[in-house]
Amino acid sequence: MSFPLLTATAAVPALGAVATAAVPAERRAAAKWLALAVSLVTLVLAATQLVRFDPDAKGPFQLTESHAWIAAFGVRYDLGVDGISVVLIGLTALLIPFIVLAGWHDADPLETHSSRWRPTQGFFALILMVEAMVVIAFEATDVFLFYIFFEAMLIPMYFLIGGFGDRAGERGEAESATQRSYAAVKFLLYNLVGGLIMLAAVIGLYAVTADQLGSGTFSLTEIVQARAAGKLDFATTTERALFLGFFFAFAVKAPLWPLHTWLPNAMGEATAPVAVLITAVVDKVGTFAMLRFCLQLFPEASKWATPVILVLSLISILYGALLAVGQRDIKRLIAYASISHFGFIVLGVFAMTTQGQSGATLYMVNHGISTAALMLVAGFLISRRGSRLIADYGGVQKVAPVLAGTFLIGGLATLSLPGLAPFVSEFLVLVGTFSRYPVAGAVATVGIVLAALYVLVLYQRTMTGPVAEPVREMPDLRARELAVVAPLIALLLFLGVYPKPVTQLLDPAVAHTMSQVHESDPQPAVHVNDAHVNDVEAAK
Amino acid sequence: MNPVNYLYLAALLFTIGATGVLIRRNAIVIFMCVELMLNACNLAFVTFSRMHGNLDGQIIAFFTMVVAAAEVVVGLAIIVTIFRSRHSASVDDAGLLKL
Amino acid sequence: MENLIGTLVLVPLLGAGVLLCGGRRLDRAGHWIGTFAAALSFVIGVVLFADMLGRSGEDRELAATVFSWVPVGGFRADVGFQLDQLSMTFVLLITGVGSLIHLYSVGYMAHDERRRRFFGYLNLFLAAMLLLVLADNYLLLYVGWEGVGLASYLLIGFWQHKPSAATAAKKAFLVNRVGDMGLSIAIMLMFTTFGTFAFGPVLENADKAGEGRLTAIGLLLLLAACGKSAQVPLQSWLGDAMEGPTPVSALIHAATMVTAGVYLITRSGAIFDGAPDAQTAVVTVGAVTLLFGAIVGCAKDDIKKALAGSTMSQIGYMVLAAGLGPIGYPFAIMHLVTHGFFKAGLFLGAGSVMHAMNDEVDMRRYGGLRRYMPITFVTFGLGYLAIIGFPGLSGFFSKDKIIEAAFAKGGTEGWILGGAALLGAAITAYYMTRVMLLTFFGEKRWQPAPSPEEPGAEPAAETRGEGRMPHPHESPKVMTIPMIVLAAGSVLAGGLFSLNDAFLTWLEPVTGHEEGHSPVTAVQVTTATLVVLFVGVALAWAQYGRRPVPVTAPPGSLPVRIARRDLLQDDINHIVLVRGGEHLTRSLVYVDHTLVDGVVNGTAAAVGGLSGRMRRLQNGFARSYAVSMFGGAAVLIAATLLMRAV
Amino acid sequence: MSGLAAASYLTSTGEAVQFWILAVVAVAGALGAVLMKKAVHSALCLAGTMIVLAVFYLANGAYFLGVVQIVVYTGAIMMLFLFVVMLVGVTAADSLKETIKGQRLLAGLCALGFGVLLTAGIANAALRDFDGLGQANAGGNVQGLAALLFTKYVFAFEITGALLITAAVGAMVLTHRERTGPAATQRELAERRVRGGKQLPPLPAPGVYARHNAVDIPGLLPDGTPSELTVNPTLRARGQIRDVSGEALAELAALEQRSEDWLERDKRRAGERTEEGAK
Repeated sequence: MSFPLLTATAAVPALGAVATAAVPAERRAAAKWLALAVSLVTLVLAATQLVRFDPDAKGPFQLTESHAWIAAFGVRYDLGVDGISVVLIGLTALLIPFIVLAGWHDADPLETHSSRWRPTQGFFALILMVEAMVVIAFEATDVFLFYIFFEAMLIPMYFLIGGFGDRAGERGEAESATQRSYAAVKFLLYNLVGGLIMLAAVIGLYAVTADQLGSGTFSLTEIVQARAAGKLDFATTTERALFLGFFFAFAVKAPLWPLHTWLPNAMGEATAPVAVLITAVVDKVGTFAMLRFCLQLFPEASKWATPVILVLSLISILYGALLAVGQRDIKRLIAYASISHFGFIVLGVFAMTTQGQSGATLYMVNHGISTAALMLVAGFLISRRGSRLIADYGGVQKVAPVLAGTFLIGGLATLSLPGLAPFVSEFLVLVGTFSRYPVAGAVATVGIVLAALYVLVLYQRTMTGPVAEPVREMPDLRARELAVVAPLIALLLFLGVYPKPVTQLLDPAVAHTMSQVHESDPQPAVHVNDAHVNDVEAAK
Repeated sequence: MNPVNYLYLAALLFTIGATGVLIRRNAIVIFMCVELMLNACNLAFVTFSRMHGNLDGQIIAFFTMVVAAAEVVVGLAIIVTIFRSRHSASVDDAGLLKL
Repeated sequence: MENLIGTLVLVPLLGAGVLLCGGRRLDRAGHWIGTFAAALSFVIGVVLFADMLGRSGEDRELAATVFSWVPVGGFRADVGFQLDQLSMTFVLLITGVGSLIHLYSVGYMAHDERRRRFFGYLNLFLAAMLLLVLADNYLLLYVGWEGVGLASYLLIGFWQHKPSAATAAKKAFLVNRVGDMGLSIAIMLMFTTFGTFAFGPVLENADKAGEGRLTAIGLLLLLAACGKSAQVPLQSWLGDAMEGPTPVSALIHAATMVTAGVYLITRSGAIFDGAPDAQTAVVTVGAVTLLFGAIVGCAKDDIKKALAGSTMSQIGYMVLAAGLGPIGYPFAIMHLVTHGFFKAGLFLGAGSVMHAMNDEVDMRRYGGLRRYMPITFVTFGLGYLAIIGFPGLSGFFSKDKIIEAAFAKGGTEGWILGGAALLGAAITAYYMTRVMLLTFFGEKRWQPAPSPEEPGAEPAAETRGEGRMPHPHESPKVMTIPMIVLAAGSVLAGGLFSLNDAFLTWLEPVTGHEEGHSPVTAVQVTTATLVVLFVGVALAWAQYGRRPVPVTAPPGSLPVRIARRDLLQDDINHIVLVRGGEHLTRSLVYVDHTLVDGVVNGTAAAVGGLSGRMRRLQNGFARSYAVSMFGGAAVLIAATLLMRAV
Repeated sequence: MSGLAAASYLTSTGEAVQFWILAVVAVAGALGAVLMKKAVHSALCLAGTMIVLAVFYLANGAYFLGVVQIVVYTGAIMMLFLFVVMLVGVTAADSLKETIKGQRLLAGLCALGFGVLLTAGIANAALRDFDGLGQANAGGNVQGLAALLFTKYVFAFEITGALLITAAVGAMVLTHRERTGPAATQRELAERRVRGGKQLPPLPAPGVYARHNAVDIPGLLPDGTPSELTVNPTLRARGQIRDVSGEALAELAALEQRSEDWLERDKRRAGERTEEGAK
């Protein structure tokens, strides 16, 4: 058999994590470099996936690997990628090196710590572990396999949130520690509850398949084929129940209003890189899973639930944005902004149009990059001042112009300014939604005004105006930090101008999903038979 | 008479023994009640072996006795030790299970 | 030639990139790089113009699809350019005026240590604006649309250390965003209606779509135009935008960006023609704004704010014209161009005055400057004559045509619009004369230089002396030359354009043109215009020319005070939007914290309490555990028996 | 009782009689074991029950088990119990008063339910046909057992052996007290006693004069009150002390009286008194 690329992509960071954790206590620097190297190797592997992935190939999944695992329950070790997952794997592998680099000093021991202090190694090992789990969750085409890693992710995340916070500023170390643990526990509980409900649904799925196919299976492809062949046929209520079970878990992870309250705490208390890890990498699994599992396993139920979900996502969009405006804490503000963006993603997924879904997937990528840029710069800012309160800053632009500039660009990306990547995806989502649900589309558009509001308010209060006393001596971005931010910004610009490489990977997968839910784009009211579109095709 | 009565008797004895375990506080007495329960089981086994016309039931009863012997030895040793340390054989005093 | 179109946008974009990423080592040469980029694009524009003139009227349009931008399913957005007469006009205006203002800024910003970045932003603006007018589909236009918004945000807030500037910038961007929302929804609607949003197919097939959809699209486009062109009700940002450096006000908030709305409406003419209601809305907005702006202009003592008000009202004229349909399009554009010249000239003049007066902006503290700065006086004066529509100067031709067209709309509507336009002309004459008199005539009313924290004071003041009496001096060549050129433009442009309707024939292939049958003859209109013009001037003279002007503004009657407060626009916004918004967000934050979160924490607490009670069962007595064991055994037996039974 | 093997098997009348009598005894013994206040008594009751069970084994054709029951259980294990009881103290008569709230009630309920269910279970198991141990015991019960034990159950047998060893060792380990440090020398002990203010000389012997010398009679102090020290603590604990101080004093008084009379001491003394009074 050929080289198991998918397994390797997940295994490398996993082993790397173990190796990093094993580095002796006093050789911290070595651990950091090791982690960085591992993440880069993973990036190379992910890139190889992207290269070897053939958009036009037949069949839903490529680079598949399949081994029997728990024969008794028909659980298989099935891996495979479609356009969507391969792109998201690419995103994950891309972001981790930056996260590692950005978190270079976040886990350094304080003067008070002994030289035996190990958490530095732990920090990087945990990050790599999360990467491994996320990657395999993206690759798994076996529901049970996916579920396991979907849940297992929580463990390293729990320790990352609860164990490592910003260097305490005004609030004493003890106080921030309690805050951290509260956030971590909240994160864990929310996601565990979601996960358990999903587990019930997973078992239910197995029961149904076992009942109707004779031998129960968790394999996505098998189930989909069986449904297509008419061998498998859910009762309406059963399908809806199972769908809700799955969707709940993903909605918690995504997070969708009103299951969102864990995110601000988690992102607020965790260090900036970990916050990026949460919102840009881990949460993507939720929205991705909606697209892959909810829609493909339960098309009818998805359509049934669409109206409610659309309303919820609209609420998320506006609610998140409004709360972002009301925040006093930079990181919490970004967190609420993310909630609003996740609203857009879910909206696009359930708009059931090509534009909506590829927009949503593209949105996952772009939101990952833009939030990473904004959040990491914010992290650098906070690390300089030791406070997360917006009110503690002002006039930074005067003393640290580069920092301010990058921060502004990150912010502009967040408010999806045309020319930067998020605009494309956001507009696609809006168009996709609008073409099927005009009202929803129009309401969602209000979100872009609110986005402008919270971003600009944040920028104005922190960066402009007279220089606040505490920031007078603030240094500008250092080389390492610039090395983190610059590539991200370059990527934002590139994908904003030329997103085609990504979209052409996505399109077939999205088309496949659409065919799964038996949906097709609504036709325009006026049939345009113009030369323009044709010569565009000629040009392509 | 039908030998099944032996079984009823066994059940009765077992229940009595169990009740004893529950209501007595003296560890030794509790132990005796346990023995009583074991014996009740043995009676049942023996009766069963008669019922099925083979000796396996008796063998089991035999093993039960052996195990009971071992158990008693260890158990009494424990009681003695506890008594030494806290001058009481009441199980309620050994409240180490308390939170 | 097609490839040149791309470079037209690319050159300033590269300039911006170089300047912004270049770092401090470019500080010395930065401004020249920027100016060069602008000039280069102007040259390219001229080349293309020459090439275009070389071809006959119909096949003058050039199209170039550079690459496919966002291809998703049926959704195709391309980066493609389309250069027709309309775009060409804008290209020349933008690059021409742009280059001049770059040149001017070299002098004006000479003392600012962040001059390099300033020029970077200016180039960025040029690129975005060119993209806006060259795009061949609405989505790309939207990119340029927001691009200019960004540039204007950056430039208004260029002196970010001034909270007022930062706030003004934010306000401008937000208000524009509201308009952009309209534009994006319009694009979506186009997509659902036509399956594409490229100009060609959409406009050709506009008539196929029902009037309802067209009206919707039209109104949304109008919203966008209102945002960008500071039309009522989204006008409030323009006044504050004057916080930016004066060249910015000249280029962005007078000559080019604010006219983008007019471009949008003219470009989408086909849609509006199919939607009379939308057109009515457009003309209404135009008429209201032209009066609104004019009134505000009368009340302001801040020279730039006064000019801003006038800009508003002039754009009102254009929108009004554009709303009239094919009758008005050419004149809208024509007025746009002439206005570009004279208003830019006026702003540069104002800048030059401020430059000379230690950045004093209060006209009541000027006076008698004509002797000290003759060139500024002359150029400004020419601009003044042009804007009030003095016969023979450009404003006269363009505005006159618009008023005619307004009457030509016919019916009561025509009378109302025409009347409004005439009234506007009168007020224009009044407030411009006021500005002129206060600034250049009368006796000196100079004051020591203002302290920097006074709004409108620019940081250059810090670099120059504090509290000294200003000693007005003529600005350096690099600043006066652009003023002279623009003055020349504002004098001649109108005449050239109307020479046997050159402009009309030039634009006709794009916008189309039809002669409206006006109830009044052109001659009557002209005479009426001249009459109201002189009335306005006379009033102003009577009020400010003859008797001395108090240095501190008199309290004034209620209407005056209202007008000073921009007709309460901000107060209304504040009460309705800001306050409401704040309350909304605050209450939502509360809700999120107590309700949504509270439910969860409540459940957690309940579970905790329950387990606390359950804990009591664990009394630590082996015997009570034994009881439960025994009970369990009993239950098991019961269960087995039951299973056997059934 | 063996021999005939058939469906719906009935025992001989003799066995029936024996059963009904002994069953009562067994139950009584069991109840006694549970309810007796003193551990010793419960132990004895239990022993009784076990002997009855042994008889039942024999009756059921489990001759070997019957014997083992008597020898091992009643003989060894119960004796072990008795030892421990003695060790812990016979006197420890724990009150049957319940301390845990509701324990009695719950226990009663559970026991009742359990018993009823169990009986019901046996009842509806419908155990009609007994094929007795005829063939099984044909070659002799012990041989039969041995055959099984050393073939089919040999491993279990071995393992139980191991179990027993382990148990024995475990018991030793548990009860064995490791001596830490050297044993106290004579002198140290003496010093400790002095410091502890204990009784230094040997304890006084029990008994009163030559009249009583039984160990359970405390010696009397000069004032005639009995001295606890003279009686050994076990007896004291058991309360088996015969206090004779009262009658002893009475007898003493009587004796002196008699001797006085015999010497007629008081008259003469009275006479002397009068004479002195006359002078």
